Amino acid sequence: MLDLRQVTKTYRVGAFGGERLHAVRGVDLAVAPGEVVSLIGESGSGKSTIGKMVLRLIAPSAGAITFEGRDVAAVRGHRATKEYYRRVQGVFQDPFSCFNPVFTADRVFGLIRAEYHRSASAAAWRARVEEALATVRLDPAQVMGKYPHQLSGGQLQRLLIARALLLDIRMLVADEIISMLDASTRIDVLNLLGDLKARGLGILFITHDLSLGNYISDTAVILRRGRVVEKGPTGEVFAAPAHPYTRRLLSSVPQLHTTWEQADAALRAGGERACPGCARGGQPGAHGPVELAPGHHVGCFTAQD
Amino acid sequence: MSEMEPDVRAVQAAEGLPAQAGPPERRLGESLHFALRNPKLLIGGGVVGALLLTGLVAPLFVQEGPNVYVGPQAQAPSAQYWLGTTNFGQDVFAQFVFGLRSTFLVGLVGGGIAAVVGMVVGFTAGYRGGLVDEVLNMITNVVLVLPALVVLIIAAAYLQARGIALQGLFIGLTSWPWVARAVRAQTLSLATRDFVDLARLSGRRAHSIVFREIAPNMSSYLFMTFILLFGGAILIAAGLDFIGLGPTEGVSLGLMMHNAVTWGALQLGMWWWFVPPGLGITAIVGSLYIMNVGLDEVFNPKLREL
Amino acid sequence: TGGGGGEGEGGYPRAQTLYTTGTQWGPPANWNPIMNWEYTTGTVGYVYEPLFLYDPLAGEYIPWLAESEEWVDEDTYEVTLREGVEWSDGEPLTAQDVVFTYELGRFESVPYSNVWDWLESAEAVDERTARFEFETPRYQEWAYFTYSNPIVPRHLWQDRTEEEVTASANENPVGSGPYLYEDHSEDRQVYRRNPDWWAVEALDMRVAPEYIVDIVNTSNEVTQRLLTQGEVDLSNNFLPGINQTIEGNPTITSYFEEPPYMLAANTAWLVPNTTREPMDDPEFRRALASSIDLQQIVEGPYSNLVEPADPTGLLPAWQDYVDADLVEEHGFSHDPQEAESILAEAGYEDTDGDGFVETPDGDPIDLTLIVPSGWSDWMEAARIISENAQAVGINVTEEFPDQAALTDQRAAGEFDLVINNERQLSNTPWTYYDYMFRLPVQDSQNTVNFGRYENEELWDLTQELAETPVDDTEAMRATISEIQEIQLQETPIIPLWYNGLWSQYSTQHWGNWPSDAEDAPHYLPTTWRNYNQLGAVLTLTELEPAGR
Amino acid sequence: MSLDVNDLAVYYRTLRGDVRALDGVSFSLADGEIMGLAGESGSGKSTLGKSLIRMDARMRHVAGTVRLDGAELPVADDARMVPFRFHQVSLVPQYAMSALNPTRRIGRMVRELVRSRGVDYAGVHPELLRRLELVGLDEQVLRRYPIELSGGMKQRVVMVVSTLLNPSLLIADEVTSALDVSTQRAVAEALAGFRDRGFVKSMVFVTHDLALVHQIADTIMVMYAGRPAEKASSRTIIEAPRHPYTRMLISSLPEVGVTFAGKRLQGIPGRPPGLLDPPPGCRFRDRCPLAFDKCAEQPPFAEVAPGHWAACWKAE
Amino acid sequence: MRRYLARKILIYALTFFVAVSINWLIPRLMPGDPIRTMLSRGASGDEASMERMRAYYEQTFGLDEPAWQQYLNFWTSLARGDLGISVWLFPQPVTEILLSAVPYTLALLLPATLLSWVAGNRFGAFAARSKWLDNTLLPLGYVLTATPYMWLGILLAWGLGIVAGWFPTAGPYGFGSIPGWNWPFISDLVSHWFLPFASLFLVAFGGWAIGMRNMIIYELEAEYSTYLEALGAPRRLVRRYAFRNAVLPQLTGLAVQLGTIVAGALLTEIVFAYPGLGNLILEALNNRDFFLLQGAFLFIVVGVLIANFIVDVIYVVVDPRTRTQMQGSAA
Ligand SMILES: Nc1ncnc2c1ncn2[C@@H]1O[C@H](COP(=O)(O)OP(=O)(O)OP(=O)(O)O)[C@@H](O)[C@H]1O
Ligand SMILES: Nc1ncnc2c1ncn2[C@@H]1O[C@H](COP(=O)(O)OP(=O)(O)OP(=O)(O)O)[C@@H](O)[C@H]1O
Ligand SMILES: [Mg+2]
Ligand SMILES: [Mg+2]
Repeated sequence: MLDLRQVTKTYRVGAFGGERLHAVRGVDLAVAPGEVVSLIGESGSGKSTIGKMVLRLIAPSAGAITFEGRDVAAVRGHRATKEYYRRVQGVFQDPFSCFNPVFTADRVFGLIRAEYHRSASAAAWRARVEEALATVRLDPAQVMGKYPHQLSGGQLQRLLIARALLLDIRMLVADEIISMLDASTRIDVLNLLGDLKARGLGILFITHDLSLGNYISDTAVILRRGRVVEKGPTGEVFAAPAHPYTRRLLSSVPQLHTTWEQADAALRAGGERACPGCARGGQPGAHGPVELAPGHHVGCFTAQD
Repeated sequence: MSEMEPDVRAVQAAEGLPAQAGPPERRLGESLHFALRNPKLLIGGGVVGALLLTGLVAPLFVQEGPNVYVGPQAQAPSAQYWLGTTNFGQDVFAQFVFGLRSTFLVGLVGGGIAAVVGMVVGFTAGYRGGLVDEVLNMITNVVLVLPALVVLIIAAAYLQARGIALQGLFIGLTSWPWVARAVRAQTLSLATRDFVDLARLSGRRAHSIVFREIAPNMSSYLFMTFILLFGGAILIAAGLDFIGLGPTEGVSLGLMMHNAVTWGALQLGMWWWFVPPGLGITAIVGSLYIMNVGLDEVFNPKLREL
Repeated sequence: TGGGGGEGEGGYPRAQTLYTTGTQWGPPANWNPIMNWEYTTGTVGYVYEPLFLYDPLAGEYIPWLAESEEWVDEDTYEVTLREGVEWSDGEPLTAQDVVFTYELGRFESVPYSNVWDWLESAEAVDERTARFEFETPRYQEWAYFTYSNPIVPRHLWQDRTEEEVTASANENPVGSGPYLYEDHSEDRQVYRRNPDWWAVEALDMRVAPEYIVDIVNTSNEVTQRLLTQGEVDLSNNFLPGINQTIEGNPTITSYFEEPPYMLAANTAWLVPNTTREPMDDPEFRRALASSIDLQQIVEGPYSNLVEPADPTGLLPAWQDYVDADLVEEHGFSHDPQEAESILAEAGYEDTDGDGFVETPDGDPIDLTLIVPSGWSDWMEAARIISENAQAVGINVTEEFPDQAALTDQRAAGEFDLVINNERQLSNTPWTYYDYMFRLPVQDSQNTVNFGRYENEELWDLTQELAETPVDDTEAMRATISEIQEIQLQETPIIPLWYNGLWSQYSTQHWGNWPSDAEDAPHYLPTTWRNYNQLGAVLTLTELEPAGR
Repeated sequence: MSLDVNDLAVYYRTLRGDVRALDGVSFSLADGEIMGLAGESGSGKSTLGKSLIRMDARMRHVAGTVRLDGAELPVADDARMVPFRFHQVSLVPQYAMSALNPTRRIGRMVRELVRSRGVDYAGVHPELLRRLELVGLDEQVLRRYPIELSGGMKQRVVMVVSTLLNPSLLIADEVTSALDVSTQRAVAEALAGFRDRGFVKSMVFVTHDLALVHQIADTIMVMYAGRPAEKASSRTIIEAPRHPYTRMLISSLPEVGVTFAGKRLQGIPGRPPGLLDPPPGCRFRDRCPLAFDKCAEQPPFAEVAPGHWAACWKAE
Repeated sequence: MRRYLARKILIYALTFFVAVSINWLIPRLMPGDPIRTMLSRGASGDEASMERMRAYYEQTFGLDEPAWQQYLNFWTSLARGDLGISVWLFPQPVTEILLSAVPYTLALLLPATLLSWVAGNRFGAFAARSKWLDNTLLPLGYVLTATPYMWLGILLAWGLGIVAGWFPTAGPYGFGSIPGWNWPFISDLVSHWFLPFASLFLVAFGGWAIGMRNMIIYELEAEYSTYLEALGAPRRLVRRYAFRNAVLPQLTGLAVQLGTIVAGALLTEIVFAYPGLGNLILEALNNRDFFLLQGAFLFIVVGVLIANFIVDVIYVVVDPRTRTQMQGSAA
């Protein structure tokens, strides 16, 4: 459904755009209907950039993004853009900043109505909204007419998802949607994503928290400095991380029943293995994605690029 | 003239701040609560309001125009002529109230136009970015370094007949750059907020994003900007009036001051002719500034004192 | 109090220094006596001198560099110089210098170049005598030239190009007069007494102040402060309310002790554009003239610092030429009823009932009186005039365009009514008639006849007057009466009031100022450009340090 | 016993009344103890932290005492607290990223700060360098401006600065929340290292991430709605929590390996009560599956086992 | 840094170009004929000779050439530092006139601007968050900034000059003084300078004080201040740090304000008959002296540009943030 091919994004930074920052480099990935793809990486690895490119908030510097076979870059003009957004929507990291603080929170629905459902009667619209709220398990009475600051992060985050559901979406980009939430709310939102996936939505789930990526995703994509270093079915990547970077990352994740020392010990026990990709025909430190197992790729790149 | 200094202050203050200070807690009600308890706002607003009211209402009770010779010449204030009379026997009080009116008008027109131009330029530059931003920045810089008074002097001379509104227009057209800068900075920071992206995801067009999403977030700030521009315009107008480039018709406080000075009011000890207009201007502008700080404290929870 | 400054070392001694102001509007920049619109205060009078002075108060020519003059015949004029006059560099001043000065008029950019339109030749007969041959002797104008144009030293000027003559600053001026250029800065200029001035010996005359410091004008307000603080001795500024100061402050005086306090310097006129309806109608102009309450202007904005003008517009100095009978018969004065009846008779009636009359053809009349913005006394006067005119049903409104814009409109004849006072006091009323009636009317009327009034007869009479010898006062009077007869009936231009020769002096440091008192000097107390030639320089010879 | 907090109550003054952000908190901290302070957002963690070092203008000390190393901490008196700050109690703030003056070089700031507290800078300078090195920073950072450092670097600089005078108590408020996993680990381990080396005697480590805090903390105190819910050793809290809130919290944490498809985790239904006018009794009552009548009465924060405190009637 | 400066210089150059072009244009759009204005000051007004003189002087000033030619001429002579000849003060070169006026303007402007900025900032910082000062002295600041320059100037002139007699009220030095490097003259100079300086200073002072007060309150609430306080740093240190940051926007404010401060100086000059650019501009305008107007304008624009540039550079030096951004250290 969604396909990214050799997508690259270069920012101009520094004194008056004099320097280039390669935020995303040659990323390939695909999201199928009913699939959750987790994009995992450190801060600054280019996760949000990819999400924004998919949402057409920024344009890729190179490469192609196709959605349902159509090149996203070819979507031009107000109408076409609106049509695209009817299918592809996003939810962002900071629910508080997603709401315009001077308006009530349900204005996000109003916007959708104004742009997409102008003709819907008030009652029909209300029903629709209530249905969407029900899907995200929110009580309309609790959230309608309230200002963003009167609602909790979890409620806001769910409102945003409900908002996306008002459209006929096929694809949801969820950018760190849980990192600001409390542990208990967090799990609720994650469960909600799981339910959506069950309804056939494709989800691009962006996170730096590996344990969360693992909880709902089907495919995990590990990003490092804008490059995909490992990509594969979640279970495989987590159980047997191939790339040293993935392994180190995993060992840093605080886990309830494993201390860091234990994790380190486990890592050492596994030996300082080199990237299996290198053995499979790549030059160490300089090979692109190499397939280890069906659908499980690993790539390694020299430090500076 | 030219005393727009405090404006800049506000700009800077705002630049240092998140556009909307803090998560708004019950904004309206709370703002009102603080507004009603903020002495600066109350005093400033009170003085401005009283003067405005005087300017609006009192002329209705003045039988003759402000320039008509109604009484004895150079009379000190008395029961009949509250503020005395001019050298020619014009009623200073009548001139003062009509002058208040024009002074407010200049402030309104000048401040209004500067606010509109500054905001349009600032919003466009801030939201569009890129080349548009560069070009607008350049224009802003040019207007900024051209000393407004000098441009105005020349412009004033160019106009054959100068009304108060026209004077306001010209003042407005030269005093917007700092607003543009400030609004641009604010817009830049607001445009990175997620709700702007979300509005785009909702299929909103650029202009409605600017005016319906971004601008409302700066409304208190924009209002404060306008107040400062208002005061600035009044001072600029007074400066122009003073050097004889004021409106060729009607009265304004600046013109009164100019007349008082040229007609030797000080020399003749006619303080009642010279003092009220200057005091009027100072009171209006000063109160506006005080009000502004009050507003700042109301809108910005960080500055509130409990 | 406060910083008259500089006493003692490093300053000009207060008791020997005269501080003047009122003439110079910008930094002193030009000492070129030929550029008579530009030279700084005192360039002519203090440094350069004319052949004669003309004293308008006494109505006589005072031989100055010249000892005597003579019309040898109708077309030939001879002037004899005094003996022993020297330039300040020690060279003698000779007839060659006089001839040279007039020969400079061959340059078109010299203001008196038009002299060669009717002058045939100029030659030096001997060291002290210069002879001028005329094609058409315009006696009045020539007399004007003899006192208003200063003589310049040939030995220093003869090699100058036109540009150097008419476009150079002539720093370090070398003249023959009572003062030497001493110093100048942005806002002042200083003269020092010339110890070798010819008049000390020839006329036993001395200028009293050792130094003259002329202060560049700024605002009235500043001048008033300076005067109050005793920093200025002579101010030639129009200072509203000065009457009260004069009344209240014993150290500040003026020519007259009572209204109008000041001598008259020029007439302010209301100029109707006679090419436009209904200003082309003498009856209408007359009605307008009668509607104006000059007393209101004089008492209002001017607080009696000026006097209403005579219906002929001639200055008090020319009182002799005013034909009282004619004025009695044809003159006008403020009389609203009269104005209304003139209008009614001439067919101006309010047909549409808006309170204002229409033309006999029924066209509405809507006139604008323009006065430069910022000229507050005139602005007030214009307000009064409009009110007066409206009171008799003539719809006049005042407008205050920028001065330069007004000048453009005035020159192009694109106005209804304008106030003007361009011509100053001079030796002859001819200058006024030239101003009023000059023909032909050009596309652009820059200095005269702004109303574009065309009357061949009056212009012929004016020229006749020009060619009347200045000492033939009878003939002059006759011609002037003829002019006045037509003028009073036609009222092509309406005299309003006499602008004062604004002069207020402080007696703190200098005394014996001109005044109309018996024992006081009767000279013009002014430093205005071209007024030194009208005898103002003599004022300096009469001053006495205060407390003496 | 290095820190002893007894029945501390601190309210925020607001227009609508007092927000009872801290309402009867008692606990103690042993020498060398790192106590993790966990709980939902708004439960009063930061308020507790601030109360121990510097209350802001809106905070009002209502009741309770704090003793540090046997001496009373005058928490309510800003002026009297000054001598204790930095020397006895120190803080690594939640906003460590912006805690450094942007226009001063770090070295100069430290020098001026240290001197202003009456300490000879030359004396502590070598120690400063040593500790910077310890957290992986070189001397260079002292010559840098804050903006030239990454978030993790700034965080570590603040850590070093705050502990420079070897305070007995260090409050570290959400110091790792904004960092990614690898940096998070480095910072957390560095903090623990400071305690091990005796730079600080004891530490309160505020976080909402239980998984993280149990990595370095000896004990964990879970707060709920302005009150402590449970305190015990880390291990006990993770493996044998007694308070229902703690239990539910822990069970909602996904771990690597747990998947949605495999085992659907549950959150805690409902929201914590508003602190403006909190309900009487146990504040968790509304959300608690075990709630019963007695919960209308506020349960004491009682020691239910040695070193294990809980505020629940059913915790026995 | 170098790139940054190069870029800034480019922007300034462009600004300069545009400003100068506007500057050339504006007076030419005004009504009025400078030559006629010049000649009409003369007493004689013979129409015929007047016409001849007009033609002559028009040619002298190059005003008979087509506009584009005048524009080109303007730039070429500008390149030679030649601003033409004044019409009003004919035949003085504009450059000379300006050079003798500029020192006076600078003598007022520089000290008044810098001192008011420094003093206003200090006072504002001092008054911030002190209830007592905030409620007593600061309103005075508001009133001061709200006072029209000329009004305050005239009040000072009459109060301290005429009534009290402490200060002279007009001119740069006593009209009887002879300039020289001696004490009496210098004290004379200073006593004349004081009142205009004071009126400029007071108005500006109020503005900066209030600005600083508002800014520093924000800074005292900033997190780095809280941190310092939490570590028990004395109030003095906290304020000093806050001050440093609050001063930065004030610095930008200074740049933004320069144009208007100049205007204030012009008005003050007029009130105190101080022979700087203010009086010159006004008279040049009244006399339609294109060349002098242009020149004065140019001086001011260049002055403001230079001052802005200096402020920009200072800003870069004192605020490390700008520098880092310039080096583009990302992430
Ligand atoms: N508008 C921009 N201009 C310049 N650089 C940018 C811009 N947006 C992002 N970057 C840079 O691109 C890189 C990738 O940023 P991105 O936001 O995609 O990272 P991320 O993986 O989402 O990180 P985080 O977990 O912190 O959100 C970073 O180095 C960032 O600094
Ligand atoms: N300045 C304030 N004014 C009023 N109420 C406040 C203020 N600061 C905090 N509160 C309230 O006090 C309670 C405790 O806040 P605190 O910041 O201590 O929570 P926290 O546990 O640190 O949360 P987080 O994990 O979000 O940092 C909250 O209900 C909060 O709304
Ligand atoms: Mg991101
Ligand atoms: Mg907190």
